[in-house]
Amino acid sequence: MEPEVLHCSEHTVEVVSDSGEGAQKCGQIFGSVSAKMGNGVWTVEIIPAEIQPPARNAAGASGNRIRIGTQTVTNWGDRANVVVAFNEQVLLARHRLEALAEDAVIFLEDMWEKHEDEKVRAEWQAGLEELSRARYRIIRVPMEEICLTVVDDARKGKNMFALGLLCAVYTRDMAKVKAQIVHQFRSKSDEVRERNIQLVELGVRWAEEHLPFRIQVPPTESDRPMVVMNGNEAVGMGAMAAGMDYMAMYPITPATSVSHYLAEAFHKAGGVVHQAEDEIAAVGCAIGASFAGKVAFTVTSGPGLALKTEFIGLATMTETPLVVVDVQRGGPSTGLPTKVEQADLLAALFGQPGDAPKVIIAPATIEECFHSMITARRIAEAFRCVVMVLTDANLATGVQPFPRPKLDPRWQARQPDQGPVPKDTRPYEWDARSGLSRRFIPGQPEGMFVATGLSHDEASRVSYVAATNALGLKMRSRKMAVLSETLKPPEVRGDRSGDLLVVGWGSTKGAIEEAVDRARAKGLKVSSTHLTFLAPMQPGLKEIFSRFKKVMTVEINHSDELNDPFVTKENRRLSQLCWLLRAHTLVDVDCWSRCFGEPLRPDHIFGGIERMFTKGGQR
Amino acid sequence: MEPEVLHCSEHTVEVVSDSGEGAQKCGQIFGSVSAKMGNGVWTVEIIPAEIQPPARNAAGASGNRIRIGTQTVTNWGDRANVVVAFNEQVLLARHRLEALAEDAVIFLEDMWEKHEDEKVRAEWQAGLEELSRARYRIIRVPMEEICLTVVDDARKGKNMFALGLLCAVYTRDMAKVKAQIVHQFRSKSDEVRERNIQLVELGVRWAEEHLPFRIQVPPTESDRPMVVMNGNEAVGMGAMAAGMDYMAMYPITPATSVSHYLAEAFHKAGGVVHQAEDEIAAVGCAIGASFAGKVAFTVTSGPGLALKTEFIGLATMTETPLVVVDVQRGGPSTGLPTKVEQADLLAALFGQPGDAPKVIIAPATIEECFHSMITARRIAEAFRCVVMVLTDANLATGVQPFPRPKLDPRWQARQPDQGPVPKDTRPYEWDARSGLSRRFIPGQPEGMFVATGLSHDEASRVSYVAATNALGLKMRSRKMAVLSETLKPPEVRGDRSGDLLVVGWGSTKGAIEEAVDRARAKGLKVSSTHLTFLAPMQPGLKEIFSRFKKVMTVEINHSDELNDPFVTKENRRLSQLCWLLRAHTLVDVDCWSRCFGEPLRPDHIFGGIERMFTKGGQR
Amino acid sequence: MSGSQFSLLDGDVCGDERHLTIEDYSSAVPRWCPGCGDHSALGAMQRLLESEQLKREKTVFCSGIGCSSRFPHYLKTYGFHGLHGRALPVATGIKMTRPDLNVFAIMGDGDCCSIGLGHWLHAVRYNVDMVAMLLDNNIYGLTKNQTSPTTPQGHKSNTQQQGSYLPALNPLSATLGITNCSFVAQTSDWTPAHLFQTLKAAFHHKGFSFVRVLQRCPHFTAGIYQDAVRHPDNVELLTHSAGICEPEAEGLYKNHISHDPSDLHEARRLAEGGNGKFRLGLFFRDESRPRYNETRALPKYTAEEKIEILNAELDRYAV
Amino acid sequence: MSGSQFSLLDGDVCGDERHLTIEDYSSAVPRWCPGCGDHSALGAMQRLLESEQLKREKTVFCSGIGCSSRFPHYLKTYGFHGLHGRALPVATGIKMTRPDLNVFAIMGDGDCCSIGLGHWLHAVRYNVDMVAMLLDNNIYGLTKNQTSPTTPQGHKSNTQQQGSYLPALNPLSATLGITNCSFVAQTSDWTPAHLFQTLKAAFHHKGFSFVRVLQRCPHFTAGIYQDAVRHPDNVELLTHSAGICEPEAEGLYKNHISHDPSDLHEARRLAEGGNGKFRLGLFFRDESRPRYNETRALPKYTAEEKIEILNAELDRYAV
Ligand SMILES: Cc1ncc(C[n+]2csc(CCOP(=O)(O)OP(=O)(O)O)c2C)c(N)n1
Ligand SMILES: Cc1ncc(C[n+]2csc(CCOP(=O)(O)OP(=O)(O)O)c2C)c(N)n1
Ligand code: SF4
Ligand code: SF4
Ligand SMILES: [Mg+2]
Ligand SMILES: [Mg+2]
Repeated sequence: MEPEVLHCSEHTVEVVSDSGEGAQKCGQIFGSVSAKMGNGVWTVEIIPAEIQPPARNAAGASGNRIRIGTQTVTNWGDRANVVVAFNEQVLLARHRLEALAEDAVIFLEDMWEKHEDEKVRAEWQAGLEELSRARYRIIRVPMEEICLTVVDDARKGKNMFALGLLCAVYTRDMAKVKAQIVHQFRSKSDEVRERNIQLVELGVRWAEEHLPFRIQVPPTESDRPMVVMNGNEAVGMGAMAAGMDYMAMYPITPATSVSHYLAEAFHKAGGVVHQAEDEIAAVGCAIGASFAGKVAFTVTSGPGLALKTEFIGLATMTETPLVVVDVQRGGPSTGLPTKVEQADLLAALFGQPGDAPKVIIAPATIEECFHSMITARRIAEAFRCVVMVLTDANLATGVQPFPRPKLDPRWQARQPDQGPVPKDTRPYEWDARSGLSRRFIPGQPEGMFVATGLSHDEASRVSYVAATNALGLKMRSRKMAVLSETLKPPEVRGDRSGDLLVVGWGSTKGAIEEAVDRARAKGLKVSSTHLTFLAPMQPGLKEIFSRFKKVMTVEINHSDELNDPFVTKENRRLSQLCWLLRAHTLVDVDCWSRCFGEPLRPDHIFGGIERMFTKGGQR
Repeated sequence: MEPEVLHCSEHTVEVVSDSGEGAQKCGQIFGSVSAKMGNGVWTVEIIPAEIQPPARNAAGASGNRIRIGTQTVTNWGDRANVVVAFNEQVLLARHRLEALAEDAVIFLEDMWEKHEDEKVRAEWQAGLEELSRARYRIIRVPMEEICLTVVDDARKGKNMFALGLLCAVYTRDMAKVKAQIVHQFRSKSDEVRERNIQLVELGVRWAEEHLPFRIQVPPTESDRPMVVMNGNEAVGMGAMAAGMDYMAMYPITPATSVSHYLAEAFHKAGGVVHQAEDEIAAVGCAIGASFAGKVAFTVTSGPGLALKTEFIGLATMTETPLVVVDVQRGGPSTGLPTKVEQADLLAALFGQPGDAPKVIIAPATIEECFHSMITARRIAEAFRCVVMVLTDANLATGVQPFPRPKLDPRWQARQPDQGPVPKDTRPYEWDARSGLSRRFIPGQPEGMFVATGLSHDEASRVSYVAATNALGLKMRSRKMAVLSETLKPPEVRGDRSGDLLVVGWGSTKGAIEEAVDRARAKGLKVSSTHLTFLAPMQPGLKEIFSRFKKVMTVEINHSDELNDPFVTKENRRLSQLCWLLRAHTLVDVDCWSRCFGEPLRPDHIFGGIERMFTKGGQR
Repeated sequence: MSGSQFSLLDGDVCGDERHLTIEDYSSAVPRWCPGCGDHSALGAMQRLLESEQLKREKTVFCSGIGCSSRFPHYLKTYGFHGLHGRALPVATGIKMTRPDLNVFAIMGDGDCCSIGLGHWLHAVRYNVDMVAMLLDNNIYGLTKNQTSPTTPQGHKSNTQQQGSYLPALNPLSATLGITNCSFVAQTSDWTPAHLFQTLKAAFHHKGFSFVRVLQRCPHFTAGIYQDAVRHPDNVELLTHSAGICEPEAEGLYKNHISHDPSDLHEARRLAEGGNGKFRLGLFFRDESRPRYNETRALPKYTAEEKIEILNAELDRYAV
Repeated sequence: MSGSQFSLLDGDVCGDERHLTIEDYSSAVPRWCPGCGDHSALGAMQRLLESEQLKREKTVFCSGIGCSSRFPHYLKTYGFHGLHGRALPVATGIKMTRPDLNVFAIMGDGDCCSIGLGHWLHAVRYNVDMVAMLLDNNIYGLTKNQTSPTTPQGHKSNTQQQGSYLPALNPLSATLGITNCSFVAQTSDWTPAHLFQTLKAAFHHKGFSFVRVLQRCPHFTAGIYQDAVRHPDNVELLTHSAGICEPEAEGLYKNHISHDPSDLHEARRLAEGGNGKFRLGLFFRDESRPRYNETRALPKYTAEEKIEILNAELDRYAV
């Protein structure tokens, strides 16, 4: 009998296992193959809390969510439609997080039912009981049993079996699957590669023999060349495309993999990843390198950003170009190291004691992670300032295809000028209007000067003269005004006026837009806009806001709820962009935020939008 | 002939010399004696840029400004009425800063006119030429010559001569003067003390023989006991009055003298100043001490605050009580170490990556420096949170009399509870409404728990569960709402409604109020209000603001000027409190700020107020 | 470190009275990889707590961030799991204000020797009475395989993929280079009895006791200590009547070096190694060094006494 | 450190061609107190620049914050007067990316040994080719008289008014305790010729050269080095053909110790002192240690070559 074929424009798949069982690899290959077939793809890692959590533990659920579509996929979606789970505990974790669609199809390893350990059997029983209250379609799969026909330790094989199963369900191109396996395991032996392919085939076979359905998410034909990577790789690649070749860092989750990537890539392309003794030294080395002629950069996350606070102020004061990438994670303090949050915006903007104007950019997609590095380098150099690039854990580990960038030699930093400095120019010869000045680089004859974090005059001489201090402050601030004049107002998606405008920044763009589209489909007059520059702000915001009855931000950071005890409209602590926009536009911008250590789901945002309408919002 | 007596309700005196010539000591004694006689007094140090600047150099001007009055004096005033200068160069420094009244009386050492060094003679000539363009009354005094009759090195004697001169001019109580000299030089020999008194007498005699005028600033009789000290001493004393006995710090101007004071005072009163290896260790030790049962504190300034960023986030997350005193100085970066600025407000509030709610208090007077430490300790302990106390270089080194505090044993922290923790209570057993919880202290049986900066549940177990993370964020934030409910709206000085409300914070209070009083005297409808709590904000601001046509802040930090190139109403970077108030109240608050490395002068503020009226402000 | 003679604070009457077992000192189930050397260190520490019958409420474990820094969570005592590299300042603040507490600091090699190096060597100098244990797996574990200062030259990691560029830092030599250093020992996770005896000596030492534990990380640096684990010949044991005496290790390891731990120069020479052998034992001890916490102990006044003193202080400033 | 053999970057044709005098290397008038030892160190440094005829535009002085850190302002070279304690990271970043530059780092004792200790000892380990000079006046000068780690025990300051609690840190021992250390010398401000020769040896050493200068601060620690200044007997000079040979000092100071600077253990022993004498000279030198900046030098590609490489890289990620 021919299996039934379900046609869908998009579908969301999860693979979850104990840590170490390789579900992530399975998900990655499935995602890459889908991208290569021409599907839109968005991949998010499901990361356990510990390096080696105990087996069969909800807190240890490890894996991947892969959302594929006919068109571009811009976010991780709402709930998973298909799940492969290696035990019922990790499945329960996802269930309890409401990560699964009501009618999800679940492929569940069932070896636990007859496990020798009584406790395990009891857990299985209780687990299935809990799950039975939902309306999932659970399909039991004897993965262990089948894998053991090929490998000794099924923990090392199930992931490939699962991959085969999924590839059969979604009728993936098996040649591409095999090619991808060969690529992924390129550093392993032939034997390993062959065994993995064998396991995949077992998965395919089992599906063919047992499953009465297939799912079709047809790809879009396109001859635009695409690349697929995660946000940290895109940051690294963007830096190289911008000609940056000195990166100093100290390991910190979820930023570290930028350095892993670059340690490899720089080896080929020329460049150094300097793992310094701490974050302070890392940013100090980057500033030294920039002073010596580079535009150097450093990559970090919350706690590391905190440590760089003082040096960032020095870079601002000495007008040394510097790019700081902050891959935001859950905070405050050590917080949730592997999870996403967007709560470093105000620290990035205001962290430095004293007035330290700087530029803040937030890429919204993995493609923008790439391009933002090129923009950041250029601004840092032209404006002799610090540019902060705020990404987050969602972008860092998410994988998405995007049009292959056409590399342009003009993106690259030029070799530092080593010709003599024109007579009688000074190292901070601020243009009286723009505050811009020429950068002197060691090696340039006649350019000798001493950079200093003390108040200084145009010749970089330490000066405690009142007017000199005021002039320096003014000139450093002025550069931001100049930059802001070159920016364009953000685009409004949807009608240019209406009842509600949703404003976002960073990685939430796709989810917000999907939610807004849904709301519009339901007849709500909602539009959205997404900010790329957070400092200086893009122009026109107040005017745009004025066309809507209400404005709200959607963010992944904390805000108080108005109906909570003691919280009043007056003392309510608001989300970070919301706060900035209120000061900037004087519009009564509201916010809807969630700080659940995971990307936002379109359906949750949709709920937030609806509430704004039904309750008249929280104005 | 009897000298003419000028009667004044207040007068401003400056003593300026090369660094090392002791003008500061002269000014301090003059100020203290005046305070002890019952005058209102405000003293500000004039600090040179270097430890040992070259002699006769404008950048090296060192000394004191002392403003005395019949009533309480709340700020350093506008321009000096009487000046004693040890050479024309330091006088020129003050002249060029427009620090001297048009008709100032200047006592100037004139040995330079006939100096053996030709260069010096030429400088003198040029200097007097420059000064002659003003309308000062310059009285030449052969200080060196006279002092040499008593001491070998006149550089070590002129200051006492100058003191005598001033005491004669202002008819100070000579018994009090002598007593004060004995006190100041208590660690020196009898001989030194006697010689100093002799020099003072020479100064008095010279004045009696040469000056046809005296200045009377009558004191107010009062039997309220008063004390007189600077803001850093007041912080130290307040901390002791609050029962805090562990202070960890790292030296940094202008905060260091708190530790100098406490190193001495704790030796008597019991307590430890721990000079740690750096600012990070200092705050870490303070947090350790607080965890162990104290409410410990640390004292720092801009660059040090930057380094403490990460640990402050940890204290917030672990809900460890901590008081951080930030004595603000000129920034950004190393900036102007000895000079005043109010530009750490946003860094204090938003410095931490992630959401780290905390309390910020800004004392406005030296008396408030004392009391704010008592408040800070209490809040930090009751709310298990970080309290930042923002003072500045002006308060730190300024000297002012204030009513002697009546020490209260209830101000003192109690010995940490060492009784057993009640059964089944948990270390973060947040009250669901208020977010408050009971603090467990090592030594308490049954209280064993592990504090952690990771997301944690009520038992302080590390938890990556979405809802737990959200709960922690909510509870830590809630405490601020609770605290805000206990605060009172700020008082409005002047009419409760009008054309303009001036809002300030911190050390500028006296100057703002004096400026506003002047404006009101000229018929302008201006009132002022001063904020003590910056986070959470005091209630009622929006309502208060609504009663005025315009609202502006007056601050010592940078703001762009609207008529500057490229600066628009949209991209203008505003003063720090201004920014906060706009977001908080949505009122179009404007700002007038000056960042000249010195306290604000009432006449400058008055100018800012006037401009707001004449130009219709910058709305 | 022996904290029992201090009793600054009252009210500890209802602490642990009965004999406490290892279980009493155990908290959550450790979440380290199977075979991780941290398990063994935890076991030895629990044995120490049990054998010394330390009051749980009077004992505090401080740590930074890293696999190793999870340590406090697995003990039923007070704990402070703070910031990466900053266990020691917190521990110092605790001990300075609460000399009655037993204070331990647990650090990883990135934690202690990279980001925390400044605090570490200053703590050696302060010589505040506590036990500091370095769990040295020669790698960044928690963040997944980056080079640490103690990573052997040439060893590949995610950040130094061509192999570590520099020879490994020697934490013993570094410690011994600091004036006022008072206790330096080295032991390993695979010699649990020796590890226990070392911790015991460290605990009883008055001053800052620095113990480096050679710790296996099967996940990222499997094999680094294999030579020593497999071939007892590659181990040299420092023995001395004033040192750490532990018969099991003495039986297993035939290479003994008799070393008087009061000899600093010899300690430095031995710490240097040089023949590729791992040396375990007590390198240096000197109880005569000044202890910062003691010179700086807090006197105890009642609120009323304080007010009297403060009033005298205010008099000095009276108008 | 000898930077001349590197020439990464082009375009330096119009640098200093003529013979440069001390004046050519001098900038603003120093603002240190009269009698401050920093004047002497500056003089010796200017002599070095002159004698080596270093190109001014190819020379960078980095410093932290302190009296001593004003140093770069008084030299007509490039300079970076950065943050307190953080001269070395900046210097490291400069040298790593610009091996053609001559890099110097100037630090005070608070700067280097207190807040900067971590960077200092890591820099010793990295062994990046530069000269690091510690101007050690045993006190915080700029902030007016607080205890530093090198303050002698018992010496009173504003923060430790009963006298410093701990024995002084020995910067030589600390440096010598760090694996990969390659050059350690001590000299003094009152022996300008010896100071000059020491800087010269440091400059010619390939690797990280650590020079501690005993520096007088008449303002706050007058007298600390008086014994050595007044009584040459209290000085011991390390002499050796491979060491620092300076006849003036050798004539003045009669106590010579012949010390082979390749002997690390002896260097440590000598660094310890112990007889109250001040030892000047070269303690240790080893040019064979790996230099991080060299193992990590940047290759040079044109923008077009880079794009080619990057396109190949993108291919790996192509869909
Ligand atoms: C300020 C800061 N920087 C970086 C990190 C990320 N981080 C956590 S643990 C760690 C290093 C772990 O290595 P190690 O200290 O050797 O401990 P191990 O995991 O090997 O026991 C790092 C870099 C952090 N949490 N905080
Ligand atoms: C982060 C930071 N902390 C503290 C300071 C204040 N500060 C400036 S110089 C200095 C110490 C000066 O002593 P030292 O390093 O020995 O140099 P010296 O003045 O004696 O030459 C301190 C603590 C600072 N500028 N920045
Ligand atoms: S990664 Fe290494 S150090 Fe961390 S728990 Fe696993 S074995 Fe232990
Ligand atoms: S205070 Fe000391 S170190 Fe500073 S300039 Fe004066 S003498 Fe030199
Ligand atoms: Mg480690
Ligand atoms: Mg010093």
